[in-house]
Amino acid sequence: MPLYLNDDQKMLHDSAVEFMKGEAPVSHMREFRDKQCKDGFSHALWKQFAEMGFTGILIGEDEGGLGLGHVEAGVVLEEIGRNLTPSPFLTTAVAGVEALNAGGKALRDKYFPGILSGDTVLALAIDEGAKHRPDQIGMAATREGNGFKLDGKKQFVVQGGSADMVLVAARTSGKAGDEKGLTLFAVDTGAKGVSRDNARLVDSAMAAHMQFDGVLVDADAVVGEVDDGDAVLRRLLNAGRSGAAAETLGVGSGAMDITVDYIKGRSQFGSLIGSFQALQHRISHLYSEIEVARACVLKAQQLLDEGSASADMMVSVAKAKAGKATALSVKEGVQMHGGVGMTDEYDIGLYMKRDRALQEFMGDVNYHTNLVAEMQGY
Amino acid sequence: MPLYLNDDQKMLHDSAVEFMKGEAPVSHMREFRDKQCKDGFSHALWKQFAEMGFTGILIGEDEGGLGLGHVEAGVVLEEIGRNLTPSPFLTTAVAGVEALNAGGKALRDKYFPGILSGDTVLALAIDEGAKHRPDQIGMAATREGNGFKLDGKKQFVVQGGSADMVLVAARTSGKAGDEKGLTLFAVDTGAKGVSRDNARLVDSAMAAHMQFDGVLVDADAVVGEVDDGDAVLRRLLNAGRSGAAAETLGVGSGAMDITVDYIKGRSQFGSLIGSFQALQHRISHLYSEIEVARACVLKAQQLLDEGSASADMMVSVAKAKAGKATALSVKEGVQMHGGVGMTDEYDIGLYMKRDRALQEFMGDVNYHTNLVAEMQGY
Amino acid sequence: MSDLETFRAETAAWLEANCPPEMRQPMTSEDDAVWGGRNATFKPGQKEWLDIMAAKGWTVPDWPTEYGGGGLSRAEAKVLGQEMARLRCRSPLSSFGIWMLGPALLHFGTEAQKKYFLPQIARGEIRWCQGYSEPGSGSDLASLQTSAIDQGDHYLVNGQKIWTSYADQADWIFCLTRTDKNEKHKGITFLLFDMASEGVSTKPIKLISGASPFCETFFDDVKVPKTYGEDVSAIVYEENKGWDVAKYLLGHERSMISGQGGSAGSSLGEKFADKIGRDEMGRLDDPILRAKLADLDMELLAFRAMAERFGDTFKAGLCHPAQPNMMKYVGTELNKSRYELIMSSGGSAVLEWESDASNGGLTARDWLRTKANSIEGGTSEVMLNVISKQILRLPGA
Amino acid sequence: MSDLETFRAETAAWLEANCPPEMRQPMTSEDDAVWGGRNATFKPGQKEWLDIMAAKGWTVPDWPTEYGGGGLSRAEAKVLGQEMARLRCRSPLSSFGIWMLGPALLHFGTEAQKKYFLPQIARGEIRWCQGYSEPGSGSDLASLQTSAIDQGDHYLVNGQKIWTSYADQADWIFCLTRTDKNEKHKGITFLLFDMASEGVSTKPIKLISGASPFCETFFDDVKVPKTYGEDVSAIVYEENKGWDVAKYLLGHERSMISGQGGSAGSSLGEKFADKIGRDEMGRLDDPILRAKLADLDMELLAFRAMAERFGDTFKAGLCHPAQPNMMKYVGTELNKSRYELIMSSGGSAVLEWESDASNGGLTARDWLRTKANSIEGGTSEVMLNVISKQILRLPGA
Repeated sequence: MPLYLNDDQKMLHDSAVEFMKGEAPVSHMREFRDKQCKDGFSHALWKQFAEMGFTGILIGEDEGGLGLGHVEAGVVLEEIGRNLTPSPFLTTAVAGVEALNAGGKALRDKYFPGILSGDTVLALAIDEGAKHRPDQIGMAATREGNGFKLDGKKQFVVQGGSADMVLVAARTSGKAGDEKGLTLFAVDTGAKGVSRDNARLVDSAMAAHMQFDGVLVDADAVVGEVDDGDAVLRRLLNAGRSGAAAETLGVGSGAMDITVDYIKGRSQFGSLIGSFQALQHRISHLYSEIEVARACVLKAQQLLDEGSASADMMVSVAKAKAGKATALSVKEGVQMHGGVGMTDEYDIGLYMKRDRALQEFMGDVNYHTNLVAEMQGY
Repeated sequence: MPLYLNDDQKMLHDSAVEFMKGEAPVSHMREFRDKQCKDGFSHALWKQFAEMGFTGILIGEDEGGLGLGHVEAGVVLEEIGRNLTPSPFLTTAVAGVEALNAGGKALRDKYFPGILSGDTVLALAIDEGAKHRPDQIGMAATREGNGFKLDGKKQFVVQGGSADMVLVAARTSGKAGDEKGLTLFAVDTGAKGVSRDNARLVDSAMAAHMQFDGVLVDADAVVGEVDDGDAVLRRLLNAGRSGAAAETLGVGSGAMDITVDYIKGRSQFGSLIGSFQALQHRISHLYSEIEVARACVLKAQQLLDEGSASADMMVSVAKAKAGKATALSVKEGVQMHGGVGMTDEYDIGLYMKRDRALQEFMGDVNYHTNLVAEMQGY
Repeated sequence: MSDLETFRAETAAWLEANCPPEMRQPMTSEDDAVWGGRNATFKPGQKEWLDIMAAKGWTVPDWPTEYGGGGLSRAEAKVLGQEMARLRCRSPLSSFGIWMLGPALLHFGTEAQKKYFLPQIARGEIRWCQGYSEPGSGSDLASLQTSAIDQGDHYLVNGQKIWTSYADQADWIFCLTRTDKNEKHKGITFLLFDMASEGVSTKPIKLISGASPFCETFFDDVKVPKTYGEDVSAIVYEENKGWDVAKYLLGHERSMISGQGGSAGSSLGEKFADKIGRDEMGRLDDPILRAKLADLDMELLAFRAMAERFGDTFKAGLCHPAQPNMMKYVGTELNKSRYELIMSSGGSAVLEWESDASNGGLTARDWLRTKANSIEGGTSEVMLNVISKQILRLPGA
Repeated sequence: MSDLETFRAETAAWLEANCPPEMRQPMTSEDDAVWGGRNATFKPGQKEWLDIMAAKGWTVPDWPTEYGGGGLSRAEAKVLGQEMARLRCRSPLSSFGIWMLGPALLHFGTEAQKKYFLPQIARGEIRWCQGYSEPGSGSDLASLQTSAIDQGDHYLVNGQKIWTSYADQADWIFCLTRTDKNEKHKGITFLLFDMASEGVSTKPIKLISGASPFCETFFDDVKVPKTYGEDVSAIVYEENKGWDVAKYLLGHERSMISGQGGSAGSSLGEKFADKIGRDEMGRLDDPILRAKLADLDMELLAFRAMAERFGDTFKAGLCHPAQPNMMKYVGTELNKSRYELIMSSGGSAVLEWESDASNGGLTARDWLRTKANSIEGGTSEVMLNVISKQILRLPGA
């Protein structure tokens, strides 16, 4: 498969570009931020995502979706990133659906219709500390009757406050650090014992601290295998990470574009600052970094779609490289904007904030760079 | 004490500048390289070092030396670095003398006269692998009669081939990795069982692989305490490391200067390349790095001279920062010279080679950066 | 005991006796800084501390006593600073008058100006703001357009400034104006005038950190008298020589800002190791982050040595006059890197923007604030240009 | 089985049957490369392998058969390359004729030139060198001064080239000359002539790696006939249009060089972990070096994806025409970083320059060699200029 979008993907790309630019540009994000929206995103927009078919990209055709793959999800996510569009797309329609695809039919029947119609929102309850450490999950799920009882806390549950269901990774056996013993649960947020403490983040998205106090769930709530949730968790993580990489790439790419435009128009010392060679070299270097990141992201998605064994490695490369390139993009962006880059009036600062939140989501550059070393065996 | 050279040190600096530029500039190094000199340095020049008093800088006045400190040694070493002067100064008159200053009077009486006259050369036998790991010394020294028997191998013994005596760190008890149990020995290279395999390095300096096969030494050969050589070894290492940092700084500073000169004279596209802003910013950044490195090196030497407890930390900072700045200097130097930077005819490539060897000597940037973290407790 | 040690002991005793207990608590927010001025509001202890220090001249300890200063030698002033830090006494007064205008007046002012303005500054009676940047002139400050037209006994000032720190709360402004349109650097005049003058208006600028410390400031036919009272000129130095004053102040500002990177008290790695956790070997349990923290800690220690060397050589007149530009460049870039690692180390907890747990997003807001370090007071690019030109003497720089 | 799979099977069988065993050993030194030419010397198996491959047209598999090529499709040529790599068959011929002049002739040459020169190249009979750079014109190649003055039936060539690869061993040169002094880019002509001509001399340049792959080349009243034989022009394309040919070749060269960073087969960290040792947790026992290796391995994998994407989009005509410049920039800088870490990982052992243990300083010499990556074929600075101008369309670039 050549490493560029095929004609169908290109068409999807064009419609995602048009849709996001038209319906959810940066001004849309500002609007929802400024009205201190408690969910941090527009439910009406989420409905429009559904109408466009975006929410069903990873849902099989026989189940009413488009039956497409991670490349296509990435096409949408890159535009979400470029426009800083607030949306539960990544947690719901990408990572969430990917996990449910590995679950039973009952779960899919329960949640897919709402996702396809743009009514249902999912969130991911993985992290337990301030850093992403899925191998250190310690939250307890003990057998109780026909099902399980969940006790513990989760952090950084993005969209957790507005989610209808959260996918919760917990231990049904073993202890933090053990490879086996994890189980993934689909927990309705209305269940007794679930409490959510919503916090607005630097990029104005909402994330919840969630607490589970003796929350009872049926055996049906298990996604994948009991004590062997590693496989489904990895699918969820790979989808979430490659998706986050694509969104990050959109942020970095968008920040670069507005910076290039800015330096083409701003004069100092009688010249356009874009004509200063020092800036030219720095932004040309940035261009190169963004191009490399784009190649990694697409490669990771293609490998995921192929079910390749090397997908894990490339997903970490993509998340790390997209994070590195985009951190550079927003840093250079603000600096090259100068004083106005520090103002809320200009968009570049919003890109910096969005990047910061995405860096932490599903493992940062350091985490994934370390995974690359570990996967290589050193 | 203010962090700049006092008047006496400034005078020493001026005479070191004049001496090295006059007697041992880069052409001197080329001469000894091209004749494939087996020692890699000029014994006549070493005599001149002695006449200048340089070899006695760290030797007490009552023992015929100048009774000065590490700041003064660094002043000479920076000029050695700037001129790529081949010389056993660092191993003999800095690290070697520093160790002997912690040893008994008999040892000092034995070696100092030859050092003061420029007849004696010392070398340091510390490393046992390809990387500097003094905490992993495993070479065995077992008690035998009134003295010890040494068995083992040492690597990267700079000037080992021409040295009259080597300072050998070995284990009199414990095992590799233990803090206690090290002892430092002064071993004459003529002793039975000592063999040396000399190798020319990338910078045309000579270093030996040394083997010790049942080498018998008296108890008198012990420098410092038996089983407790840690203290004297640390003195030796601190002197060697801060000295190497000063020499590295000279290399980086010299490389920067010739590069600045070069770009002021070379035209491309109808302009002097030194007028291109991208190059200006890069070399101004380099200037800043070199200035910071200079401050660290001087600070480390002052702290050593004061006997301060924070000297260890600053020595590692100095070796790391000087290494980082100088690596940048030679990299930018070759690149800014363009094609001619790749030729043997121009000096910049020689600075790159010298830097490479100095990076490895007494621990590289990575090693010392890690030490900083360890000393800070993480 | 040396004189200095005697001074140290006496100073410590005096501080212990006179500093109100509230003023020895760590500051918890920007509000805890005292800026003085005509409309100043004070929290408990602040006014008392300001007045008692001002009476001793210790709001500006090394200014001459005749201008409201403490008349201390540089060494004594340093000791005072050290003792205040040791006893955790807060600074009694934050003031652009002290940091910026005062040094300019001490260097360029007439005796009448010094006598009139400096004591007001020392006592925190007048809060000053700085009118330098304009929308069209950022790094190229000398291209400023705000005009001051000579009308005999007064100037008529028209134009717009930007990045005026706390202009909406300031009493007076020291302002660069254009008095000659045919010259660039030689057509600028350094004017002092009252922000309450008719025709002055301000509009706060909202920053990405959420704060609004800066304003846009508009001058619409503002009449600035040429002298205040009998003989206090509104112009510092001479007409059309304001650029000399500005340059002096920029150098002064850069050498002040240049210390930023070194302000880090303790090792970042040490601070975060327990929070993030340690691996089986006792190392901070995020190997790549640990490597970056180690490198940063090394750089911070290196910069601390550089700051010491800069301070020593600067005082002794031994450093290159353009060296403050290098310090500003290195220090601000380092501080930005430092905050990037603080954010990485803090993880998702420091992403919170409003929560109590995050102290209202303090870390994230501080992080965003550092991005201005390499822009304000001369961008990093301008610093590198200056090094190229003045230190390395590169062609065409 | 698809046609391509049939081709693969047949190719593999043919290679197994025909490739001499010596030619299936890994190369151990630069001498193992076969460059051909009038004065070629061969080691056992080399001549046999060259002849048998040339006879099949497989020294240049995708050139047309009428010019000595194999006439393979791009897909078939790729399969041939894959099978040769799999079976460890050495390349039969290294040649600037194949890499540089051939593509230029295929694009710009007359039918007579193609018929005359290309088969000689394919058979390795003539070894070519490239006469581009001059002492005064490095990055600014078009400022070249070597003159070719029209003398009716011949040109008189005078001047000096530098960085002429293996000029001392080459038979012919393709050379940029100035035929119009009043023009810059439009006064350059691309000339082909024999290095055995009277007035041509060469002098090897000793490099920091100790090797001398490049020469200075001097032309002292060299007579270059306008045609060889009846109708084979010595000029490629037209007089004063040599810059078009040069630009085409530079682009071609950059897209060839651009793959370098990706050439790393295996993980550096994996390679060095056992050599350096592992800590109690099984990690490479040099935490900061490990972090740098991890970052590099990540970057190498990233660049491998980029190289794949570049190849795919290039072939499909989907990438920006200036994209090879980006690839060259990233690939060469990455390769330099890679060798820096190879040196760090090797420690003092790889500092040795002449010893047997270090294989004659092979690693150190290779490391130094990489420093030219970002200079030759257009410096990194020129690449960044091109990206600024042609891709980002920045003003004044």
